[in-house]
Amino acid sequence: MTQLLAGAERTFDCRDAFVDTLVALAREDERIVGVVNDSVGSSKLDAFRTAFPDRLVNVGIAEQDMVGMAAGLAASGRIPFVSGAACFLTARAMEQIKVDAAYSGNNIKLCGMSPGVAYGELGPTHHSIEDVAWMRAIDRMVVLVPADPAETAAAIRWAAGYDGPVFVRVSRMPVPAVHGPDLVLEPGRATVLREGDDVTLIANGTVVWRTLAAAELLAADGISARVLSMTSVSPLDTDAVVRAARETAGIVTVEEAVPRGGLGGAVAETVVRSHPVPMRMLGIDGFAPTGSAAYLLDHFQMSPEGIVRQAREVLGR
Amino acid sequence: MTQLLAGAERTFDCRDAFVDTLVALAREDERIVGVVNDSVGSSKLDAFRTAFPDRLVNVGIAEQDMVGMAAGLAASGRIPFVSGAACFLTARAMEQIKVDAAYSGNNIKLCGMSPGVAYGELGPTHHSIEDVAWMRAIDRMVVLVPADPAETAAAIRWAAGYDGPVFVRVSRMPVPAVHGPDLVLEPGRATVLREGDDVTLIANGTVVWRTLAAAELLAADGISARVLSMTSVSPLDTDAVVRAARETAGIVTVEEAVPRGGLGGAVAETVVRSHPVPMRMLGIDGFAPTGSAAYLLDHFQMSPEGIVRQAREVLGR
Amino acid sequence: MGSLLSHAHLSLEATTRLPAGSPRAEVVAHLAETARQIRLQDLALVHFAGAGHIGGDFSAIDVLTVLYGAVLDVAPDRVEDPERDRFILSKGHVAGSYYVTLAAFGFLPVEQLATFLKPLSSLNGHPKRRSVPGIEASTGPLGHGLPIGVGHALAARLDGSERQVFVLTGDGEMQEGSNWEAMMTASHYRLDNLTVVVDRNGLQQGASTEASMDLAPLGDKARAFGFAVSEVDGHDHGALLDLLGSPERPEGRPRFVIAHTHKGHPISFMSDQVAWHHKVPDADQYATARDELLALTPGGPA
Amino acid sequence: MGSLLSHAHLSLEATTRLPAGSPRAEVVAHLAETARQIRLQDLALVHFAGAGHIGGDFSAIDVLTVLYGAVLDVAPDRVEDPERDRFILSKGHVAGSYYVTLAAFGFLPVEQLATFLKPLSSLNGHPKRRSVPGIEASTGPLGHGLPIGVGHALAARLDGSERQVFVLTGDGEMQEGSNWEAMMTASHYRLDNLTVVVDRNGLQQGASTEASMDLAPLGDKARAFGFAVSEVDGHDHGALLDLLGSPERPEGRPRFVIAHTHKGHPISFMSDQVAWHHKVPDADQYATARDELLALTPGGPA
Ligand SMILES: Cc1ncc(C[n+]2csc(CCOP(=O)(O)OP(=O)(O)O)c2C)c(N)n1
Ligand SMILES: Cc1ncc(C[n+]2csc(CCOP(=O)(O)OP(=O)(O)O)c2C)c(N)n1
Ligand SMILES: [Mg+2]
Ligand SMILES: [Mg+2]
Repeated sequence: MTQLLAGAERTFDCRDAFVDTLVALAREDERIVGVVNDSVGSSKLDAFRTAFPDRLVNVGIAEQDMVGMAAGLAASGRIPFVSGAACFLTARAMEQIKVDAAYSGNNIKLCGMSPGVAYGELGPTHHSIEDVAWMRAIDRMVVLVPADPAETAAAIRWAAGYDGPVFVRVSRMPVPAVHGPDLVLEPGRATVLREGDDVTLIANGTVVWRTLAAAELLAADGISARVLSMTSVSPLDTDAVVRAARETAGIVTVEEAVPRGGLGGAVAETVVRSHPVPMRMLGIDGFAPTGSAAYLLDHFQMSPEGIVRQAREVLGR
Repeated sequence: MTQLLAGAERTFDCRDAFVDTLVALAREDERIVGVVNDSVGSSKLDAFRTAFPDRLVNVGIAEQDMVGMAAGLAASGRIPFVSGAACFLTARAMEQIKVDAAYSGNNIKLCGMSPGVAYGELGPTHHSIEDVAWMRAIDRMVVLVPADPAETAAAIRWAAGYDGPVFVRVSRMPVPAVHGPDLVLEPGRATVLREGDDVTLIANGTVVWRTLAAAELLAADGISARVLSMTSVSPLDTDAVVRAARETAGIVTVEEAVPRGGLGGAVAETVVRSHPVPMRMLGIDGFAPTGSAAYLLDHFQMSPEGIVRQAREVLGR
Repeated sequence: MGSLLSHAHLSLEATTRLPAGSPRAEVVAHLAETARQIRLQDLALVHFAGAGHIGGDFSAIDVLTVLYGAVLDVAPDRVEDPERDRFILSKGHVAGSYYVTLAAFGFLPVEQLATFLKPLSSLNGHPKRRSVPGIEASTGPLGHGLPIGVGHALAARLDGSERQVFVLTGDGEMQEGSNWEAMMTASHYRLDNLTVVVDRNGLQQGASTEASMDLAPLGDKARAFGFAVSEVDGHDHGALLDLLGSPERPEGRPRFVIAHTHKGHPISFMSDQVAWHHKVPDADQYATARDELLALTPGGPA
Repeated sequence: MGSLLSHAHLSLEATTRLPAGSPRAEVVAHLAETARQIRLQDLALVHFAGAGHIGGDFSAIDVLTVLYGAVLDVAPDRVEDPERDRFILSKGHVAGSYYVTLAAFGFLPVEQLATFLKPLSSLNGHPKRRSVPGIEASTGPLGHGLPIGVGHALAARLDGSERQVFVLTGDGEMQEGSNWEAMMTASHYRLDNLTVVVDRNGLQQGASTEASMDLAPLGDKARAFGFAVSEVDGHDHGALLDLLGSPERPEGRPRFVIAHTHKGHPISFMSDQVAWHHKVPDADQYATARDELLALTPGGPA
């Protein structure tokens, strides 16, 4: 079992930061409404419902209707935060997301709950590993994958202030904090969590802390790894990627998603366009077997040791 | 307006090869059924319906039901060829494709009609530019993008004989033949349409002939371009890509789809894993303005001249 | 697809609504004549542009005309007014008739119609939200407009506003499950500010609705989903005006109006012919159809 | 999620169907006792594995037991027989009770239940097609099973076969539009070999169906979509047997059976409590629930 980040005793469920931030924003801005598919509990939106009973719209178990209705609400001046399990929200309402949200330019925030393999033993029907690649393929869709409570809060704050469609992943998987609390997020800007000049590890979401732990292991072996938290997959911080390609010998991406077309794909596409370097891409590379979320991250080589192996491979040492 | 390939006076609607092949296969194998969403005409399946009236199942305008039913038909021993406009088939039934087709290992053939910008002036709601990236993100899904009638027929023949989920694009956009008639398709194997050692152009679908025309222009300027038809995006012919990376100075991909996560992404991911070289990726890079299909391909720089520009950029000359 | 369409083919003149309180007979005559002009212009649009969905255009034009000509509380200078009524064309493939209707009532310059389907035009083959002032939603994929309309209706409720929402769907379109999700939601939230009009022409893309995927009994379905159902002749301007224009609302229930129509109405060789779903009239057919429209008693029913 | 579950927690014994022609009273008693054993085992499974959906398990177990114990023409040695009846568990979140039922009737070794949710087990939190012999479809996302069932029913029709298809859905699940698409298709194709059973426990994940998204009048909806509707006490083995086991089929119409149930039935503190949708009984609750099940008259109604 993967050890927690040195010094981090506490872990967090990012849904708490999500709902706290949303409630605070909704107090200031009455345009904000929640839209759910029978998912108040699984989105931890009880506090939102208590504070704003009329502004929490349950559409029942009906994801197409959920996103379509959100488009109508948005076009009539509301700011809907649509919140449902990432697997159903994305796969079931894909055309509404493409047409009613992105193409129509509606001001909709899609909050994909418990993405990746967060649902662990509930299996591949409940895993949402394709969502990042799927959403990234859609023009004008901002795709955010926060790593911890601070990034989650910052992503939600940023999304509320931005006029357009945003997809944000919000995980239930316990993670330690990798940032202090008052983070400001700028889509298109990665956060450098650790400087380094041998190799660059680019991660996002729940595996960022595992990547930091890998960098510590590498440091102990005399390898200096730069670590970026690439919260925003679209737009991507291409400058930070190109700098990494120029200044270090290779790049490893780490994500709780299919790397094909995901963060791994986004970084690879940038690298070949500007400064080709060797890469390795870690992620959930197929339908997962039965196992807990943590078990599956290890299974797919995203233990610190697994990440170290990829970094060594890319460096050839 | 883009000129036709030198020597090619005739153009073809690949739906004709699709239906001819399907009717011939269905005569031999009574397990084959067609499943449509009010799309007999737009799929050109009239001949199939005439030959096998009971084996053409119209589910009405209901894409989730279409793919779900196909799963039931497949699990009861039929081989359903599901045929509907690529935009609706993929975006509207995404979860059924993920769960009922791919995860369940059902023997379903998804025939995405008139993909890319084939619907031209009908606009981005009817364009299917994300489908390749979307389908490629799904584990176990074979993704085929034929270039001409021979590739279309070969893809359909191969799909009928393979036990598992396949997505095949079938375009209405007129294209010249780039192959002789008796092509055998092997997913995971690209076809070398032209040898060359300066630069490699990797294309698929309706833009392959444009890419060949670009190679002729380059040859006239003394640049030797290898041209691959990468019909199968998933699995990808990684050997051919690595050879291209080793033996030529760079790669340009050309596709009637979003390159993010599409053919461009697939090639980029392969290249950085094995032999990093500079790349350019052409495709439909966002929601298109109004215009005919041919207009839009030129608009997105996929005229032979546009492709030449990218090849020169990647070569730096 | 041809692109012969030019300014020479614009016959439409922009009109306005008759003032509130005008005698009903005058209003109905004005609507009928406007619908005739819209058909004439739409016919030219499809013929000269070489593309369009004339069958569904012609089955919907009377509903569109009555809504814009006498029912909707919206106007070209009020397209951003939060208190405007909302209209959503869910059967987006009849964009041609929609653009012509919007031009007829001054939402876009008539001259702009000449750009229909041309490169970089904002008059795409399916309506895009805000591509023309007054277009509330991007449609074309069927089964999107009703959920969006429910969202608008719920927004009005949240705002404590009396504004109304109208959605026009195809009948084949009602095979989409997304619509039944939205129907359930509309009645759950008791959205009596919502009116769904179904263009019940009995035909879809490839065949009749009965042969393709039977919808009957459509009224019973809507009633079981909590709607107040009524049926009307969808080409009768007076009947449409009385029904859609009535301020009465069944308490707590959204309305479901089954408008019985004919695809391609009233052209002799198009009416009820599924081939005219998206066939383009050739020169002879254009001339015949035009003559038939011109021969209609001005002001009489189309 | 705990993972204390081990072979020590397996109390189930595999049973078989009573021979055809057994007296009804005996069959009903056998079903009741089997359902009790399945509940006891499922309770242990959820408690010791530390996860599951016990509320929906317990509302569905009587239907599952009657189907596998007396209705479905399928058996462990015939799971590949093309002529077997098909059963699709559309409410896939009750995988636990499904695995236990399949084990009870010999489709998987009882010992395998001890792997429930464990790493690399084939007993995942939602059923996967063929992960256990007899599982016909991968479910979990709601609204998938009915379209799949319609496909199986149509395949039977194409094959000229008399085999039957049964689909069990949740009631909240009927909010999914995909189901209404499939309902329309089933009646359009007159699939009288299809029976849909709705587990009408009145609760979904977060609240009652009425409070979440009202389904009433559910029977009227199904009737308007062309189904022959009947209602039954979903915990009454005799009534379920008579209805589901009857070979009579309304000519040309698929059947829609509303099985009135209680989530968490018959446990005193679980029954009709939405919290038990996916709550896990702690040690005390486990003991109490177990005692309540043990105290049921063997062979009497659960
Ligand atoms: C989701 C989706 N599936 C398929 C289509 C293709 N299509 C365009 S129009 C049409 C027929 C529509 O029939 P109906 O709703 O009755 O419209 P009308 O008769 O009024 O033209 C179809 C199937 C579509 N636009 N969207
Ligand atoms: C498409 C989809 N949306 C949401 C969920 C999450 N979910 C799991 S169970 C459930 C409630 C189901 O209620 P019901 O169908 O009434 O089942 P039962 O009461 O029998 O457990 C929900 C919303 C899901 N599994 N699939
Ligand atoms: Mg119609
Ligand atoms: Mg229920």
